[in-house]
Amino acid sequence: MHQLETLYRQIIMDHYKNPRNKGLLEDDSYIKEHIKNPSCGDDITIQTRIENGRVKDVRHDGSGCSICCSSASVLSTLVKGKSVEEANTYTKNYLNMIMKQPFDETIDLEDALAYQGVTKFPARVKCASIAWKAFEATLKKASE
Amino acid sequence: MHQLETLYRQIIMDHYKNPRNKGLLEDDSYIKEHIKNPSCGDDITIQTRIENGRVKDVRHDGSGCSICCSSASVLSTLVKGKSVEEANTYTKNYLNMIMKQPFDETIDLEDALAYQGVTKFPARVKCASIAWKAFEATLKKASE
Amino acid sequence: MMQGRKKDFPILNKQPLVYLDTAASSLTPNAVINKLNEYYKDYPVNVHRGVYKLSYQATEAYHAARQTIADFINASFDEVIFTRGASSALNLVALSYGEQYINAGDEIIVSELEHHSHILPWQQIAKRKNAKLVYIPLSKEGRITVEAFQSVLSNRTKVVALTYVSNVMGYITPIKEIIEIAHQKGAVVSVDAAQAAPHMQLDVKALNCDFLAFSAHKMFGPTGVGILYGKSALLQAMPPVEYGGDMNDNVDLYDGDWKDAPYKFEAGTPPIAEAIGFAEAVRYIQSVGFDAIIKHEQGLRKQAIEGLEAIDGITVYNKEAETGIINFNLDGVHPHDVVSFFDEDHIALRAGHHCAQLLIKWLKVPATLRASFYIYNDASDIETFIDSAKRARSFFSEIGF
Amino acid sequence: MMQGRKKDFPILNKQPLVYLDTAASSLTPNAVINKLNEYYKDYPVNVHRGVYKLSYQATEAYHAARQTIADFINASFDEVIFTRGASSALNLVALSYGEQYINAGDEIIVSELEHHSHILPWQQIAKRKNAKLVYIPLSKEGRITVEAFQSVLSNRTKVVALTYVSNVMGYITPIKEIIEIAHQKGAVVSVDAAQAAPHMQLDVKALNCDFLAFSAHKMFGPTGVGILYGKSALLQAMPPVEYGGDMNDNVDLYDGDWKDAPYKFEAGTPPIAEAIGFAEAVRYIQSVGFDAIIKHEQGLRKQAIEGLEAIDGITVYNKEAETGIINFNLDGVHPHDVVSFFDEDHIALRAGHHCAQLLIKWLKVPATLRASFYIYNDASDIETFIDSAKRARSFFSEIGF
Ligand SMILES: Cc1ncc(COP(=O)(O)O)c(C=O)c1O
Ligand SMILES: Cc1ncc(COP(=O)(O)O)c(C=O)c1O
Repeated sequence: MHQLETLYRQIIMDHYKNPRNKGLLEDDSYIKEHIKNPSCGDDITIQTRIENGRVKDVRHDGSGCSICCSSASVLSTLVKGKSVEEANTYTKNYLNMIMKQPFDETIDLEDALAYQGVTKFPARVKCASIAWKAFEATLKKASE
Repeated sequence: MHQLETLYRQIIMDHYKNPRNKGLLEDDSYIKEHIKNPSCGDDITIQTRIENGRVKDVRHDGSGCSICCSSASVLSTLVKGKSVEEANTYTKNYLNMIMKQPFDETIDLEDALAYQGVTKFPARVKCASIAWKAFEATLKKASE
Repeated sequence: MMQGRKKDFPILNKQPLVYLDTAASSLTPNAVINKLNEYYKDYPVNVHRGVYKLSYQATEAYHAARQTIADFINASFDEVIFTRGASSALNLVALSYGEQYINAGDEIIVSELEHHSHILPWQQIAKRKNAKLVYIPLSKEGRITVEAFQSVLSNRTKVVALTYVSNVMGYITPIKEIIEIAHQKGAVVSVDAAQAAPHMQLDVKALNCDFLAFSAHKMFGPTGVGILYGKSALLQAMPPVEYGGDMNDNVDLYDGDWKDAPYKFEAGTPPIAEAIGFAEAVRYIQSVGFDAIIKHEQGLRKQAIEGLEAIDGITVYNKEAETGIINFNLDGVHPHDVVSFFDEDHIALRAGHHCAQLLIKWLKVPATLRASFYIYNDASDIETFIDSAKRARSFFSEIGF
Repeated sequence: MMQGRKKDFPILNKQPLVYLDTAASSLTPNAVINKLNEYYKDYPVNVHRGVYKLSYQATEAYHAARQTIADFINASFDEVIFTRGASSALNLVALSYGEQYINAGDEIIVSELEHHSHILPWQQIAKRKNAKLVYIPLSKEGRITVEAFQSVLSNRTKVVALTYVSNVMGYITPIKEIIEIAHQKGAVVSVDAAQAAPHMQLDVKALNCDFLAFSAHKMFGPTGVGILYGKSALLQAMPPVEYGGDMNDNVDLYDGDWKDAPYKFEAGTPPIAEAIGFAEAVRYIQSVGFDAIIKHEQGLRKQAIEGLEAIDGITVYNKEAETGIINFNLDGVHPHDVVSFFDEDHIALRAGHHCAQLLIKWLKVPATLRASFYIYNDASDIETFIDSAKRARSFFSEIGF
């Protein structure tokens, strides 16, 4: 088995090939954040709509490798419907997980758990993180 | 005896303290060349007047260390009155001597011989050469 | 024949590594590392400014380095400016020559093969000066041809800024002919030789180029240094860009004057160790010889192209290139995904736009993979690479790409 | 106490050497040399652009270096730009900030204590923009005082460009007070810390300076690298100076856009080994500690001043300086003559104008001698120096100077 199989899990490939919530909307009620990865050219935009302290919708678009694009899709399915506070917690947990920092294992990251394999590929951690960082930034903007 | 005594010979000190042919003239019949030594700030201008293929006069001015200033004076006394061709030969010989290159020992460099000691102080070779290089440049300009 | 060279590179003796990213940076041989150590251990002092022996030694070594590099490209001592690297050198041409001589309505000829470091500085000058940036239409293969150049050359052309060897396609530009034609119109030509200098003999007199730039780190040398060659008369007539220590003559309260080139373009303490190490890298290249380098790289290239062509689902974009650069993709797989596969097989190659977005856009792909060769690569490296490419192709197909 | 440090510096274990030219360049310790070797032997590849492990390793090391240096001066990561050196960093402020924000009639305050690298760039901006260069009148001792600064500050002052420590006089400028007052008028302050960073703790937040620059080679680091600190908001609002690889985001045919600071100011392959070596130099300084450095240098300075004062026919121009720089002359002897005497005694010091001609003119001398100290010097070095100064004085008197 090639090392890389631990990274390219089925869940990831599924989100890559059938991305959920993809495509941006021309709608001012969404908060937008655009992040690029200078090391490899990945380029992701996240749109978040918050209503009454809840993440009502998350959209994404951009170009990049499968890890980057799929993680945007996974993110969108995980946080939609959660409260802003929960969404923040999930995001922090996810980022800590892929960066090999301590994280709360009792929180169910669902599909996003598949990205744990990325810890073995430090050069790809950024790919797996930029969509989430962009999402985090939209929450921050919303709270300002 | 300090090493430096081999450099600061009496002849050199004499030309340093009593420079011959010092001071520039406002006279267009002189060809002028100005050279600076970037490593230590020595700054010398040489003026040469050529008549009928002979070096009629050499003037110098500038500021710098004793080796630099004295060598301008020594130069002026040595080449004055010589034919341009001779002056060129003397200059080449002198420069070769201080740069430890082969040179014609049968040519009498007179006072300029005192600078042979500079070969032991490579960092000072430039000081001893810039007046001569400026002079050489005036001859070259004259022949153009 | 070149196999013996691997031993000169510490990293190749430390870990399994097939290094195919020379076009980004070459590996560093012991000779250069030792030379850097010599400076830092034996005469680690400043140049120009001291008149004591150690400083004299450092100054002489720094001077000798400039002479070595000048000789290497058949230039004079005064025509070689040490810079931070090729990017900085190419910017210097735009910031000094361009700033001084480009006027509204003038035309600057460039190409989509240019590295960002040779296109962006001229874009900016064109914008600031209301000059026109004119692109040479590339051939179907993606090449700069003399004919296409002639089709855009005009009486308004003031500067021609072209790469000698494309860092993505590996094509050699017919630069000598272009320079000759450009000069007939009175235009000056700036040559980006970052990918040429490591792999072929340069002769600035024979080329008759006006400016030429390259970096040490792509040719066995240290980081932090490169050179700009400029014709003496041009350099003398150009203003400095940076001002400061060591580049000036007299300084008064409200003005100063400058030394002659190259010094007027080297403000402050220069990259001393780096210049000395750069010269050692040049000697290392010379000890191998360009004939041997070219023959070796051609051989590796042929082997690699044949290997890749035998694999279904791989597209090579520059099959006919003359130099050791291969630009390719696994169809339908993003190159960043592929590169991790190679990485796990201890093969280092590059994925992305290679600082040449215009060409990537011209190719109409999001990004590409690039393998590039140098003398420390050998046939077995290429076998490893081809074998890995095969397995990568199967792997990505199987998981559904 | 510091004697033990000599063993860290290869050159001091190779030959008899009393090195008193640190203000030009410091010697390089083993730790830094080893760190450079580590890069060239273990991960000698380019940063940012590769996504394979080695390149990741180099990129992380390069990032960590920036963070180390940011922490060292209490800045954020984004506020530290790697440059070719202090000169290049100071020029960047003039070429970007100055070019963008200085207008006709504006005033730029400088001093005659400035190094050429901090005066010439602003002279040029002033000339190009029809702005006015305004000099702070120096005190009798040659110092910049707050009062004198206030006397020239006006509502038209846009930039204040001052050195923190004079490289000739060794005085410390009351820069914190000056910055506070300058800010009240809305002026930004550029601080040349080339002679400060090696010898005292810098805290850009506490100083509240807008820009600050220094070089690695004066503080145990390699040649070819320095940094510019700039306040984040200022850097974001400033245009790049050099354009090219790695500093851009999207590139189109006729325009491009740039990354955020610091990257937009770092076109092309950066000085990778140098930045990594620089961070190691910072760690070396931290392992000694500034308290110890200052105490040590003060001790040496006191010893040297007392020694020189006991010799007739020697003039010291900066008896009351706070840092380890002594500026002096043997009366009636050109410093270039004297320096050879010291050199024969294996003492390296500097003669000339120290790239500070304005101050040399202010002192009304043709040139001076400068001795400067660092932690590898010890009391016995100073004894050797004083003994040599005595004998030099007799020698030159005897031969008739
Ligand atoms: C063709 C070409 N030009 C210019 C450059 C810029 O060189 P550097 O990054 O060393 O400044 C490169 C390398 O990246 C290159 O390949
Ligand atoms: C006060 C001061 N500023 C600036 C510089 C310039 O530094 P560098 O030559 O490393 O660019 C120096 C050193 O020469 C200096 O002493």
